[in-house]
Amino acid sequence: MPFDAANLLPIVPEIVILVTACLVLVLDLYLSDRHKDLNHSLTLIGLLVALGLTGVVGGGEPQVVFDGNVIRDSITDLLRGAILIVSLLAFVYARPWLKDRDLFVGEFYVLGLFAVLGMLIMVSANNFLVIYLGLELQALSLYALVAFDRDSKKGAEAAMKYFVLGALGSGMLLYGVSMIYGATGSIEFGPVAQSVAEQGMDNQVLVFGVVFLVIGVGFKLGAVPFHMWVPDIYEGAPTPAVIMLGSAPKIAALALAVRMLIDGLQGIHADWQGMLLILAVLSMGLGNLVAIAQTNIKRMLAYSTISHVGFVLLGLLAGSAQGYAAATFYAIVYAVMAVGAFGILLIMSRKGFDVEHLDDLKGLNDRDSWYAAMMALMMFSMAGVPPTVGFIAKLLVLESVVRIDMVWLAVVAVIFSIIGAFYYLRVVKVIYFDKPAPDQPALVTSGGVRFAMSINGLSLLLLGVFPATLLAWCQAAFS
Amino acid sequence: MSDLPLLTLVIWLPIIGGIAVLASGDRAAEFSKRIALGFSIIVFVVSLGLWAGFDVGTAEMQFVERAVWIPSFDVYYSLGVDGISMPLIILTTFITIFVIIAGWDVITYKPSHYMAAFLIMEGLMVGVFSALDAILFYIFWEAMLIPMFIIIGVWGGPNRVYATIKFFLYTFFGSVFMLVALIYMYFQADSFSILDFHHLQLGMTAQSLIFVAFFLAFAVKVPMFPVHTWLPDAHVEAPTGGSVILAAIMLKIGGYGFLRFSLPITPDASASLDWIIIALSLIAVIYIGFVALVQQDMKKLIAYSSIAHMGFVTLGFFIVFTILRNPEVSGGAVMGIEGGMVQMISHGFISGALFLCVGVLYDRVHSREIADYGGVINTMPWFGAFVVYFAMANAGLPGTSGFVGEFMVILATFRADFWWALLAATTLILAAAFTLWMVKRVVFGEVRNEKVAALQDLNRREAFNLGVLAVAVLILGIWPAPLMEVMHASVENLVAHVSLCKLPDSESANCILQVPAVLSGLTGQP
Amino acid sequence: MIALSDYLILAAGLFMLAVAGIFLNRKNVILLLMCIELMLLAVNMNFVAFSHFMGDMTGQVVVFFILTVAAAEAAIGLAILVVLFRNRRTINVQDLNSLRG
Amino acid sequence: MEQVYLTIVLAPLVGAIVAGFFGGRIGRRGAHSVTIAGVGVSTALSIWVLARFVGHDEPVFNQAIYTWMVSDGIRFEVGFLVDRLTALMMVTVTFVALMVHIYTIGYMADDEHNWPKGALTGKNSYQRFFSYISLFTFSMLMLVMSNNFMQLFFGWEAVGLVSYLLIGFWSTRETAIFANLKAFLVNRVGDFGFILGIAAIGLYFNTMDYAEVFAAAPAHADTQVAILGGVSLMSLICILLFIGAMGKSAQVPLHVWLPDSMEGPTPISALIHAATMVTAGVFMVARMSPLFELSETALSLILIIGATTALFMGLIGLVQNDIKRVVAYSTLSQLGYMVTALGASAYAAGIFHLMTHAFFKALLFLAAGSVIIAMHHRQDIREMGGLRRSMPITWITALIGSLALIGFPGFAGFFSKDAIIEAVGHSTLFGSGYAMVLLTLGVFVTALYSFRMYFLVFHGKPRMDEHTRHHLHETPIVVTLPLILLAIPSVVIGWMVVEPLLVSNWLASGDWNPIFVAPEHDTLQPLREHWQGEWAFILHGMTMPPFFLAMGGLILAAILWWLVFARNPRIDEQIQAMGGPLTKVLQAKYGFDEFNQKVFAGGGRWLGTRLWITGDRTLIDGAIVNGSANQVGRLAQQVRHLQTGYLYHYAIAMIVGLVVLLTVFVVL
Amino acid sequence: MGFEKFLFYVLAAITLVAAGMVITRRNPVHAVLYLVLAFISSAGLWVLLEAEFLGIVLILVYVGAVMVLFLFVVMMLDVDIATLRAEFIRYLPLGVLIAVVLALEIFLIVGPANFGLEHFPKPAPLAPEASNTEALGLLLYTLYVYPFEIAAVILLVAIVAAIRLTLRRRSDCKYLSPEQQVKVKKGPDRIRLVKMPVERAIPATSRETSE
Repeated sequence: MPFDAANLLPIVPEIVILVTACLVLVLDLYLSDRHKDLNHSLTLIGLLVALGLTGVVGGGEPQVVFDGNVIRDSITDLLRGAILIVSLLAFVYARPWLKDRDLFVGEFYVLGLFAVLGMLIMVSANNFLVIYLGLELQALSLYALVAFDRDSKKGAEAAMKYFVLGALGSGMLLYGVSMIYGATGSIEFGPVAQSVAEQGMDNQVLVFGVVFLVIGVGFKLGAVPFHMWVPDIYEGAPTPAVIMLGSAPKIAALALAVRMLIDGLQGIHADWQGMLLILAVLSMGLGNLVAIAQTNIKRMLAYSTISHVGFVLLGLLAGSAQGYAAATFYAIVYAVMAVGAFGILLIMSRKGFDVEHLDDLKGLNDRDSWYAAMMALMMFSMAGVPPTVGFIAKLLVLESVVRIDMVWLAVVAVIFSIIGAFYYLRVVKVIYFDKPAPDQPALVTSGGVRFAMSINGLSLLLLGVFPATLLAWCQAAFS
Repeated sequence: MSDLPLLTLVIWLPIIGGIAVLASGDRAAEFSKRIALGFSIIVFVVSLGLWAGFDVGTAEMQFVERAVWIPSFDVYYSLGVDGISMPLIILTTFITIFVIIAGWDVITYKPSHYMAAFLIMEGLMVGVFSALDAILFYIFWEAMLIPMFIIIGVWGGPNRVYATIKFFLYTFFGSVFMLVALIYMYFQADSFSILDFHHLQLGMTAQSLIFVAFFLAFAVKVPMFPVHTWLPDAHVEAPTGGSVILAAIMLKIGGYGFLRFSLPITPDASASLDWIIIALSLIAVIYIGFVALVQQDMKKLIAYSSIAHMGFVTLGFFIVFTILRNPEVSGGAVMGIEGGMVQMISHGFISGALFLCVGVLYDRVHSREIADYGGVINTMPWFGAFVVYFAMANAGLPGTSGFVGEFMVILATFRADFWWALLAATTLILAAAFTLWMVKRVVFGEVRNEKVAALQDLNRREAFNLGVLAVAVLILGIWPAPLMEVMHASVENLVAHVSLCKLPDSESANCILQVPAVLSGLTGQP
Repeated sequence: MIALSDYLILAAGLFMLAVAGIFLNRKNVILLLMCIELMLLAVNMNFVAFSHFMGDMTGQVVVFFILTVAAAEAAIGLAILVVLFRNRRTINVQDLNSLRG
Repeated sequence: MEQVYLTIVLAPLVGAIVAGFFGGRIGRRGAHSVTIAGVGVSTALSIWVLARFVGHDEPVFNQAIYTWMVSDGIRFEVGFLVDRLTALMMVTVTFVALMVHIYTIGYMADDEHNWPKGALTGKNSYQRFFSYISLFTFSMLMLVMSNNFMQLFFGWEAVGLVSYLLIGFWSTRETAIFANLKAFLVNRVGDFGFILGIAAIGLYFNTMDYAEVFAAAPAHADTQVAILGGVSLMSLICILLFIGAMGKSAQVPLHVWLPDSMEGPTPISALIHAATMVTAGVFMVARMSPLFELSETALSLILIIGATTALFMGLIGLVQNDIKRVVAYSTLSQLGYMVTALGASAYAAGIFHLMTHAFFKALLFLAAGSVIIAMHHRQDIREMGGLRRSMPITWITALIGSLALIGFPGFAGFFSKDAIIEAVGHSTLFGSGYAMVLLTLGVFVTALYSFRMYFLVFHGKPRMDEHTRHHLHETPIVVTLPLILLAIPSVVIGWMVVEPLLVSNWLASGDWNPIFVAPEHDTLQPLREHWQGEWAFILHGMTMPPFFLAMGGLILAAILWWLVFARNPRIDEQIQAMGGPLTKVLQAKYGFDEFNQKVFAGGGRWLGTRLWITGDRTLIDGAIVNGSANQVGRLAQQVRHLQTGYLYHYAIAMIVGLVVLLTVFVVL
Repeated sequence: MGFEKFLFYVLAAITLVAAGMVITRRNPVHAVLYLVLAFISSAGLWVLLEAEFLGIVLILVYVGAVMVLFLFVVMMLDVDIATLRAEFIRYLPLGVLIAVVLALEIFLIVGPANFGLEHFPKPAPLAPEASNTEALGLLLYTLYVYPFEIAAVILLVAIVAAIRLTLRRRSDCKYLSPEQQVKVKKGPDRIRLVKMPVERAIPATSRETSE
């Protein structure tokens, strides 16, 4: 089979990231400590170029290349863009933290870029194999990132847990894939979908496989009861690792669900809808509930993640194009909010001091009212208060649920979001109403970080007021 | 009518002003205060354009603006006012000026943020009153909570955290169910336009559920018994300006919601469940009246009095059905609703003024306890005069605006039921009792302590604030006709709307109001 | 005749033993890693069996990749294990509970 | 004429505004000049108007000035109805008000002594006082000239407000501000009924206008309302309205505010609590006669309440020692007479008594005030005595007033009171017998307490301290002039108006009847039939029991004084002690105050506290709001322990999830 | 065919027993060795399934490399031999219950009802000259070249990660630096004169009070 170079075009962004990663890997060997900034710059440039190229190669009809291994369609474009932007922000926020702690080494960027690469592969995967490989690439990089601070006891414990549970999760996913393979005779989404359509809905083996797939998806998203890793890893991992694994990977996990469940198994939607329903309700309930009891802000954000995942699942389970668009919208918005929130934690940390406890945020408004405003925006957005985009996201999801006549589910969702509002408000309260501890030094940040955070925070407001474009993209992806 | 997008201006000017004030920062505090005041005055002047250009003869929405906003979701940036919302908008822009002035010298911690918060809130509140798209409405409605949350929390009293979180969660709790209801109706009407909702035919079950959802949202905001307990806390802890806005305008949003949503969209459910609201309103009048009597904290007392007065508003709104149902009674429905409306406007002036009065004392003595005062009039005669005046207005003395609404509502309630009117009329005694008793203990008597002896009378700014409000109260009290004219067409149309059975044909047997559709000349707006 | 189901049942047995190992083992993290290997073996068994009975090489290709990934996974897992041991001087699963709640 | 009426109403308002807002600038002289000018103009014009009604048969004026608002087809307007009744009231009101204004110049001259040092309220109190009384005059005129119920209520409440301000005028005195709050609240209880009455009218007549309501009233005579198992509509309306009148005109049991209101400066006691405001209820009922005539139930109620007030309040006057309180209880009692007259449908007699009473009671109050000035604001009659020597004008005028009050033949009170008693005697309504007995006894009591006070104050040896006695002298001309000017009508007004008012039925003739009396209720008819002129009336009166009772009371008072008291000043207390429990009851004022204080004030506070603590704090906030929050928090604390930190538990969770999903979706 | 059946059952039994041993052995070294056994017998099974290449890879790569790595680590970390504790017993019932339910459910699906011979008949044996390796290779380098590249990246990540996590200078070892030794100068580097302030005797009384 002759190889066609045109095959490479749709995966140009992946190639750029890979090249950047390799460049950093090699370059890092020759850089003295003073010039490590080059790694950072290179990474950012790579991400920007990839982002630009995503735009260049994106758009138009879906393309399937590499003999059906890769697909580039509007979902790919959208999610790629989102992943790249969110990762870009994450790298920007992480730098001062790393610099303060002698962790400012090339490996962080290499591993981070490989994780991004894994996510990109996932969003453009067209069969179970590639999506699994992308998943593993991302997961392995993240395992390493969690353990990145070699002297951290918590980090090591977190990494171990993450690894074992992650391996268990992907083991189950694989088991499910094998069943799907057995039931349909293919691992490519198109033929699988075709086969599912022919066999109808009552194929027990398919459902059996889907259960395992849903567990895999649930695990990656962090849905209850496959969420147990989330709080521990968020708390234990160094914050730069958390920002890497708490933001963009949610988009990737959504891609996982979209590709497998929608592209491949839309035919038995009725079955996985029920499964997702259980996961969604449990996630919203448990996430919001337990977050109240947290005093560690990273842990609190972890539970908040779980609850948001519940909302994403609501959109997915609706099973309509509208619902998928809502879920995608939600996931992207959530990633932006999460990267901002963790970004603030990174900004507020300094050498020898990590923002861990809720009280560490005390009086942020007095120390730097701009960052305080941004953090408040993130929190209000997470709580779903208009005019932030968090509200629009919730609105869309609720709409898709009501559309399938599950008003009760919408009511359940809003009740949990009331409970959830409490702990977000508590953060705002700490930031605005409490006085800072007396010995707090002034916040020192670079202009770049401030710029990035401003973009990050204001985008929530801007998207909240003008959600039409992003929404249109999300809808176009599923029309 | 001018071609200027007046409503857009009135919504966004203050928000832009707020951003400008924020940008000017605290280093030039005096300057930023001036910007804030300037913007609030400009906005007020612009909003007067609404009054000037208003056509009292029609119930149609006026000053309508409509632009595509989220096309794939049928959400429009759609604005417009009728006789019900327009006075409330003017009230909002009017009161904001005083709030800005009241905070002038008193707020020393980040004054520019304080002013900006109020300006932004002004814009959002106007947005609530003028939004014709449900999602737009909801966004304004919820977004309002953020600045208020910050205002109470940052500039509030010692127990502010509890109060502000309680305030936020309470209102949030109420409104999320409304959101679900709105989305549900979106699928029924295939549009988010509030006016389209008015033409929906909904079954009784759906109507009842929607009614309950709306009820939760608006009852919390009004606030009605038993979801009122956030208000005293919020008031006590809020800075003066916050209390004023809260009492003068935010509570009205609940009442407005009942008129704009509950009554016209779910008339049949409202008709069958009106007894709940009437009962709760009467409880608010009596129960809260007694509770207000024993308050030791001036702000709490006024807060409770607000609840009692808002009970009159909801009472006025919901006796409509009893009146319509009774074939022997001709008219009265319009009067009830108009009375409720007037009561809202008037309460805006009076409670705002009373909170300003408490603020005047608090700024000097830093106490809101009634027991810490006594004989204030000896050292502050002008202030004392204002307090007595506003207290009388609060007690519904004729000649003040407080009387008009009360009178109309009692008159209308009598048409519905004698006993309700009897219970409602107890406010004559109760309101006078708790207000004047407080006045007696605070204002009259001998100078109780040295702090009171050292009090200085009103300064120019305070005197201006109270003076203008006093004039407003008086004018509305002795000549309410212009206000009535403005809302008349809209209220009549609303009543006509409410009289229609909105159940689908299959359930038409359950129509409580067997009003034939002779009222086909409806314009769609209440 | 050996049916496909026989292989699948065998694989399922392996899978369950692996799962059971993960939650019954309270002591040694290394055992967890081994259980994961067992689990992947079970999955591989499935793929190979399907591949054989359906006459489709795809399954074997998948197994090939899974083996690769498993090797990488084992490497990283063991590396984390080493880090953990260095930090805490223990790899006892029951001691891994400083993060909770 | 509209301009004239407007001027009458607005002139005092202008005076009030000028004196109130610019009092500091125009000074005392300016303030009293402008207010007196205002009221003077009103008085002059009122007299002119009355003259026109008497002489020229002036047409009735019934017109709206402006539309307050229109709602639901009901026009709420501000307008005037000026007929004979109104004209009469206007003259009474403005004349007494003018007198009081003049009097005040003297009474309040040294008002700064009544204020604690440094109180800024004392600074322009003189001007403020004038402003208030002018404002009151305005309000009262609005009330009497109203042509609709809403404006009536307006004036009704406005006089209440001014009364509140004036009772509490000396706002540093705890008793004063207690009294004014009490007065306002008790009045509010009345208003509570009143506004419901208005609402009832609004419901059944769909208008606020008197004329329209009166015209439509007969049609509703038999309408029944389904309240409390069915009540006649007219009874309902009239009783509700009368509750308002009870508050304003201080009828039992809503009388409790009036004695306490004596805490205000004396001029307002004369103006408000004797001559004008308290008679608003009487006026209102007379004005509503077309309605009240349709409900015998209401009339009976009025009869009983009025008579009860007349006697029992008079009895309390016997044991009072405060000069103003004695007059106050006498006022209560006289108000009872007026109300009883209304109950007997003798509206004209009621109005007649209202008018005569306005003059002589204002006179008595002002005389008392004059005494108080002389006594340096001491009010206890036990500390007075022998004032006739140093205060001749006050003495004479007070004597005239007292004679008028007890109904000494020929004096103003005689005609009106006799007419009332006679009318009640002819009434056939339920309760008229009871009323008759009480009224007749009341005459005796009136004479007794009036002259007890008169003798104690003006005769005998001075009992005041040396310093006061030394400075005793007649009050200045601004004080005595009003006394004289009021003494004249107190003597002659009865002569002058008895014939037209009662006999030729001036109020109820012509094409517009301000007062409507149903033929079967016309209790004044016998009087008319037997009318043979004033002299004959006097002579006839002197043969009737009331006369003997009055004389008896007078003589008893004189005897007690001459024979006993002049020799033993403490005898009064001993006599009272002889009364035993009866005196105690009287001194406790039948326990109304204590009851109200305990049950209503105390009970209200208790209820409020209970509702607040138990309802709001414990139940709603504690159990539901914070309670649910705490429950959620507690649940959260428990659920968080699911996250044990152990890997195998996490694995188990996943497996359990797997099993559940498999069970639900594959097996089931 | 009898022999194949026999082989299958023997190998399957060995695999299962070995797997069972893996999870129950207290000594990790034993566990690793049992795991090796399980792998080897599985490799046999795969050969039975005509996946010769994968079978060999399993033994070469897994047994030869990965398992040796495991052994290394086990030995290197010198972990104590675990004692079976009461907790194992305590949780056993729950574990067994879950396992049984899960087993029932899985067997229900993968049993003969769905995958019996009637659904999936035994395929005809491949021609003797057919090369499993070649077929696999052909696929790998054509159809699956993209995953193949990704696999390469994954291995690279594994290398980078493993090095990053484990390679470090041990803080408890002391190294000599000849470079610096040579550079030592006579004066300041060899002797350092330290000036210390004279310590004053603390009076006994104040000591008592201070304590």
